[in-house]
Amino acid sequence: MTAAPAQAASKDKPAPAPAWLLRHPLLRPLAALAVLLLIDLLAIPGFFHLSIKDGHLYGSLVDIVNRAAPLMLAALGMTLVIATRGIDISVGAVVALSGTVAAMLIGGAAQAQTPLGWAMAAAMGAALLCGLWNGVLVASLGLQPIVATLILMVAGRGLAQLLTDGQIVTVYHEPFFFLGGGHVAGLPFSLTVVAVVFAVIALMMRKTALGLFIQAVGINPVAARLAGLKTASLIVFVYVFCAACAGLAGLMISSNIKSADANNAGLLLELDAILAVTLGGTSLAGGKFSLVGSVIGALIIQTLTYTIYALGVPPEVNMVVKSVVVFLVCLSQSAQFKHLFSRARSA
Amino acid sequence: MKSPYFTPLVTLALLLAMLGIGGAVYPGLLSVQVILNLLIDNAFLLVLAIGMSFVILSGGIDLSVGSVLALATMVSAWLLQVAHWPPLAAIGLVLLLGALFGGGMGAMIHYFKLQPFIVTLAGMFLARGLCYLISINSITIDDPLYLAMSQTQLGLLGGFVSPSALIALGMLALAVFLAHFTAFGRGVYAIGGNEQSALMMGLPVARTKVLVYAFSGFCAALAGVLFSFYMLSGYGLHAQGTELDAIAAVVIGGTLLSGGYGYVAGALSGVLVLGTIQTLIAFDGTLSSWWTRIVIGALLFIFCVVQRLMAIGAARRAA
Amino acid sequence: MIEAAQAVAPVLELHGISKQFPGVNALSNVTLKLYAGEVHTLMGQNGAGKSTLIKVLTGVYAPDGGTIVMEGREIRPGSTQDAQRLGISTVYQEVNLCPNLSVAENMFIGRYPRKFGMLDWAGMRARASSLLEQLEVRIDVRAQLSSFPLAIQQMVAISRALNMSARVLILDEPTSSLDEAEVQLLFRVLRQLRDQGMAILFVTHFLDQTYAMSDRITVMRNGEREGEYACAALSRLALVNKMVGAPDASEHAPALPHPAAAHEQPATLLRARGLGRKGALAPLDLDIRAGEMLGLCGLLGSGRTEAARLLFGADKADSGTLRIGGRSHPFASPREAIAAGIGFCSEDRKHEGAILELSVRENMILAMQARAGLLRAIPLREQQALARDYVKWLGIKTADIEAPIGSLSGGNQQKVLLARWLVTRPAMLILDEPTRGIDVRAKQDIMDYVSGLCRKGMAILFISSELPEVLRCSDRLVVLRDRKACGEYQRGELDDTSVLQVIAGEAA
Amino acid sequence: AKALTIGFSQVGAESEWRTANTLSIKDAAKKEGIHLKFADAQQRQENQVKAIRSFIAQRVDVIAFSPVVESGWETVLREAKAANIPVILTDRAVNVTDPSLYVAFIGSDFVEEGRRAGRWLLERAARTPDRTFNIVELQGTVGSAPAIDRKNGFAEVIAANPKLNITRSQTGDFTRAKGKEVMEAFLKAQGKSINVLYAHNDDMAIGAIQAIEEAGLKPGVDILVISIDGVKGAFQAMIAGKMNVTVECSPLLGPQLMAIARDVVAGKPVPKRITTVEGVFPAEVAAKELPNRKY
Ligand SMILES: Nc1ncnc2c1ncn2[C@@H]1O[C@H](COP(=O)(O)OP(=O)(O)OP(=O)(O)O)[C@@H](O)[C@H]1O
Ligand SMILES: Nc1ncnc2c1ncn2[C@@H]1O[C@H](COP(=O)(O)OP(=O)(O)OP(=O)(O)O)[C@@H](O)[C@H]1O
Ligand SMILES: [Mg+2]
Ligand SMILES: [Mg+2]
Repeated sequence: MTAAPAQAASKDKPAPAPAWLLRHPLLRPLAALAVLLLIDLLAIPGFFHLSIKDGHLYGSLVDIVNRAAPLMLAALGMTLVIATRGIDISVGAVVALSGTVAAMLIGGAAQAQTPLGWAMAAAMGAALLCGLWNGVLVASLGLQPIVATLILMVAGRGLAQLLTDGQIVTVYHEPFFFLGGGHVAGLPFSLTVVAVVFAVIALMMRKTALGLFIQAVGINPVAARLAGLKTASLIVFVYVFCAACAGLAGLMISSNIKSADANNAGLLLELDAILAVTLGGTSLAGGKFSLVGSVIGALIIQTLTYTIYALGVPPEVNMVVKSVVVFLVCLSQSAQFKHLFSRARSA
Repeated sequence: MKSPYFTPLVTLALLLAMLGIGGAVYPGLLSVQVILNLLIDNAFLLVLAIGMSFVILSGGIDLSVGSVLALATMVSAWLLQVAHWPPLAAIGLVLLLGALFGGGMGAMIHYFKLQPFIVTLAGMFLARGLCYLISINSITIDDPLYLAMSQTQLGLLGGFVSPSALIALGMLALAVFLAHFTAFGRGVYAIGGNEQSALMMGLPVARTKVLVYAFSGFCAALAGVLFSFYMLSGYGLHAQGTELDAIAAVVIGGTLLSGGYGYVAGALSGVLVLGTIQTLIAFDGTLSSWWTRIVIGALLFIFCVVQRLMAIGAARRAA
Repeated sequence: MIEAAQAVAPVLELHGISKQFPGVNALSNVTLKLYAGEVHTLMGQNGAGKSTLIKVLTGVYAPDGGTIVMEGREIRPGSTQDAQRLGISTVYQEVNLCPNLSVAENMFIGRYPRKFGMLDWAGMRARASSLLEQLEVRIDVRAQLSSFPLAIQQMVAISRALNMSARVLILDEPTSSLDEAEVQLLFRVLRQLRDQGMAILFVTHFLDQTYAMSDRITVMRNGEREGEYACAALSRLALVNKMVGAPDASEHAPALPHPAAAHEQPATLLRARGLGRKGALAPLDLDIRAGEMLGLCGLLGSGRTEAARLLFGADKADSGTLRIGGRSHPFASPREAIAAGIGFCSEDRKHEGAILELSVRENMILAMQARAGLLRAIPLREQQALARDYVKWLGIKTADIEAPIGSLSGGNQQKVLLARWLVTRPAMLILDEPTRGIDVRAKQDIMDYVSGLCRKGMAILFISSELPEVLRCSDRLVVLRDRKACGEYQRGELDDTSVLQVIAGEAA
Repeated sequence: AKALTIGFSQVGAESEWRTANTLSIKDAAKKEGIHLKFADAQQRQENQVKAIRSFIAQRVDVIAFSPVVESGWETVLREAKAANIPVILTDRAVNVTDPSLYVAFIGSDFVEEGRRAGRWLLERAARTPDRTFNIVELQGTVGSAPAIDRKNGFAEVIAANPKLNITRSQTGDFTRAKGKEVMEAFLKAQGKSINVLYAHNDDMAIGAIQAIEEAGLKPGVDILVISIDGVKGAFQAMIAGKMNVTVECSPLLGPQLMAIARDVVAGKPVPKRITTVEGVFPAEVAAKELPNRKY
């Protein structure tokens, strides 16, 4: 019951008393991120060093946000799905599919076969169709979200491979690289994309009743229906939105590596996205959610990955380190654990 | 969703239909041995799904089972081949460790009010990571008991089954007993139905929840032992992504992921459905890698949708 | 009797119990004594702290201060399990059972009968049936709990508690969803238990029930113990005054703004013909006029809720027609009904009403926002103003309009849900047990307010298990029996006794 | 005569290399008029075992497969032997106590590939005897046979020259995206001190090359790029001067497999181990070689 205040509500809280600040649900994910960055600061020389290279910012921090961009997008989409008590495990497959569609249409020459805009639109269209498919299976047929999206998780990647005959499609059309590798005002363009998506959805939460409706459907679907909500359409919408985010992430990933790798693009991205959402303080039981939290969660994950690389951790130890950190971050978020800890200290 | 009693029957009927159609299209599919192979090849998955059933019925989820399985193969291989333990002692220790691993996660989930998904996901990384700490190579097992378990063929209905398949079926019987005839099992259902109410009714929620994850860990370790009978090796890359198969099997078997509704026995039908889909594809033998995926997806889709429609229809008729 | 009881030591004593929630002093320094062989009633307005006291007593919450003494020994129940082990058996205010399990299991969970180390299913069912039989509930105990209406679930919860060989029995508003006959049955059983020496703590908002059952009354107000009285020595008026505080309690429960009466326009607003659903309700003809309050009455399970759900489109009718304001409306969903100006306040607030983690404000404006549509968000300021107004008018006791509704007391949650529909200003409002769990004072205010709306032109379909209330308020009465309408009466045609005969099917 | 039926269990379609491998086998079968039963195991050993069991049930003439891992094949191979179906391994060997469980193994030697990559670097280093080389390594999937063997082979050879040091080694999961991501981190951590990149496959190398370019360095010049597989992309990179050498690991096993399958069924003796002919292609020959590449 100590859930995040609704987006709209938090605005009108009285002046931020320190106690209120300390109880803020985003405090703990932020603290976890700060601790990770602190470790980096101490252990990795030059970690915070930023320089200007070719007119844009260059450094570890830039890498982290740039790499985290697709994950942030996927996590934003996943947040809404999870808020309705659903789950979407087809995110990785949609990533592969959209990247592939775009790369196939653009083709392997410096000149695009299909105009770039059309190719991207087609890729997003494919992603939206995937979302619609998931949404209809969940909302209209009442399949359980995990099986409904499992179908696409298995088949989606297959479709992508079918398009490419299992080959990696390398793209040579320069403008395509802007999405994942370009820079605006010295910052990675991908960050701008995430910011825009975030702004749009945050604005929707504030200016429309979407947030309220999604939470209501997630917490008590029966009561929500009796109160007159279009529960089915809402559910379809969140899956479509999630797929759109995944589609955009797919374009970003394939633009960044200048190729579409149907078999590996976005592999296990759904797990990372769900992890990011939960690290950000949103409960998988649905209801209250925090978009900012999910973004922070994604940053935590990417910072951790980057730290592991930069510290020179041997690859066979990667997983153990990752798991220990996830455990610690979780525990740091647990009020019960803090209780135990403070009791132990006072004793 | 109101008729959980019905779903397993639908699943079974659909399964038979699927095998029937498959048999008509692919000669040789309907042989006794092919059917028994479903059991032999999926014994470990069945055991995983049994443990997973309890977790899901209690309203949780356990993503670590695939990795714990791999860890169990790795630890048993190491104990046998490097530390030269007697096989039964090694098996005993592995099962114990599995239960402890699961129980530890359960305790974190319950006492620190953490989300099962995230804790078991971290558990999944941890177990796989521990495999690599033991060795990144696969370790071949040549212990005579393991060899015997691996190669013994017990005649049945003109075909044969492996001891592992029987162990898995035994486990299923035990699990059905646990779920329906013990206070523990009913407690699991109650917690899945409404944890708050279960607490108010005075159920030992803490103990039950920790035990559920311990049981799942135990099942994962047992599945690991069966897997090492099957593969005669310990390897950190074994059974990647199997947790998803186990979850899918449980859900296809008619258990609701939100907890409280379903049957443990449904796990068997779920596992057989997944196994049958694979067998059909192997018998077809013309599908490329991507078509394999698409066809698996399509079969899953048809299966789930028909299952759902029939359940809706049945609920209508009952009303 | 009271003197006799006083001579012996109490079974259970609470001393100086305090409990705080963020922003609320739910209990401060509360003292309570329970004696064997006595029914002790706890009374107080909504949010006075009754349920919290019970939860502290049974180990759900840890008290911030104070001691609990049972038979001379201090106890500290850390969980409901502890409390049960100590011999305290409880029925909580909201039905706390597992919807997915069978009725029989819900009654025996945690203490299953065993045979050869296995659960004895057959024995369990037999005993469950016979226990329910005591309360004259005859149902298939193998069926899932969720397939039964709230009232039956409540009966199951009660028989679960009766079944324990407990020393102390606590019942928090057990009668709120029961009708007269069930209440009498329950009381018969309670008296038996009392005579066997059980100490019974009972919470209700019905004065009649209080006087029918209790030996002693403790009145609570604002988290404090106002006083303890022998039942016989306290008049009803005095009791109400003690609950409300000073006679001029206007600042606690400000009077509702009374909508002015509109000129009567007896146009038929809703006309149902042959509306029915297989297995739920036989085809029903119903007319409701604007400005009319139509009462639906019948026994438990007579189909009142089903009728309401069909009218609202919560369940889809499989026969018949529905016309509203002259237009045909085959409602496929509540949404369409709401668009046509109907509101429906469900009887099951936990499952069909409250969205627990959302705030009071959000719960209140949900239906209004749904009607306005996704895109036309009601400005936050307007929402807050509305919420504050209704909190004031309905006397909702909450720390803040941004507090989650789950942190409110049961009666206050009910008021919020009522407000959800009132803010939509519907042409017709279906109220299914709208005053469940609401205290005497507020009940009067709310019914007056609703009558006022009605006079102003709103049509109201009123369902309540409290026959006097229905009789008093309704302009017209439709009686249901066995899921079929069996009579229609104008105001004044029936009185307290004849209505019972009609309902039971004894009248001609 | 009745057409020969071969049951082939493939690992999956995880890389271009694997796809080329599959294609080669399918084409060869078609050309030879052999009936091919193909099963994709999606990277899972248990699926391969299942597929082999179904081949046995269908009584194919020959079973061939690319094992996901070396160990764990005893039981099912015994079943195949009991059913008198000869087994041919491709691409990777298996670890069994009874070598008669399979008739032949066609494939590459991953350790040797690692050694070749190492030898190329040794020669290159010999040109500038005073210079030390800091090497970063992009490993394949942790625990997979090619990753382990290519690492060991390479390490074994470069141990001969103390001026060659592997300073960092991290897994890139055989993919472009991971290769790029890991290389980015390496570059930030070590900057200009990296002299050589050794990647366990071409895909990771191609990803890493992008990272090197984005860091403002010249791949192939500032940092030597060595990788394994020899896919087309690698040749194109070499022609552009961004990669220095790729060690071939040929996926084109189809024709050989079909020929041996025929021999086995005909009862002719076949060699137990058939190593495919594989080259080392430095950048100098890339332009000439590219037109000959089939994958
Ligand atoms: N979990 C909680 N968190 C915050 N406040 C709470 C919580 N539970 C109860 N309260 C507050 O404590 C006060 C007492 O509530 P309680 O439920 O005991 O009232 P009650 O006397 O049972 O009322 P009712 O007659 O409506 O059931 C109320 O103001 C309520 O808002
Ligand atoms: N005493 C009883 N014994 C057996 N079944 C009952 C009893 N009372 C109700 N039921 C069941 O209740 C269901 C009908 O409930 P419904 O919600 O229509 O009742 P209602 O008229 O709205 O009464 P209430 O609102 O008081 O629950 C039926 O399924 C019926 O079997
Ligand atoms: Mg109460
Ligand atoms: Mg009712």
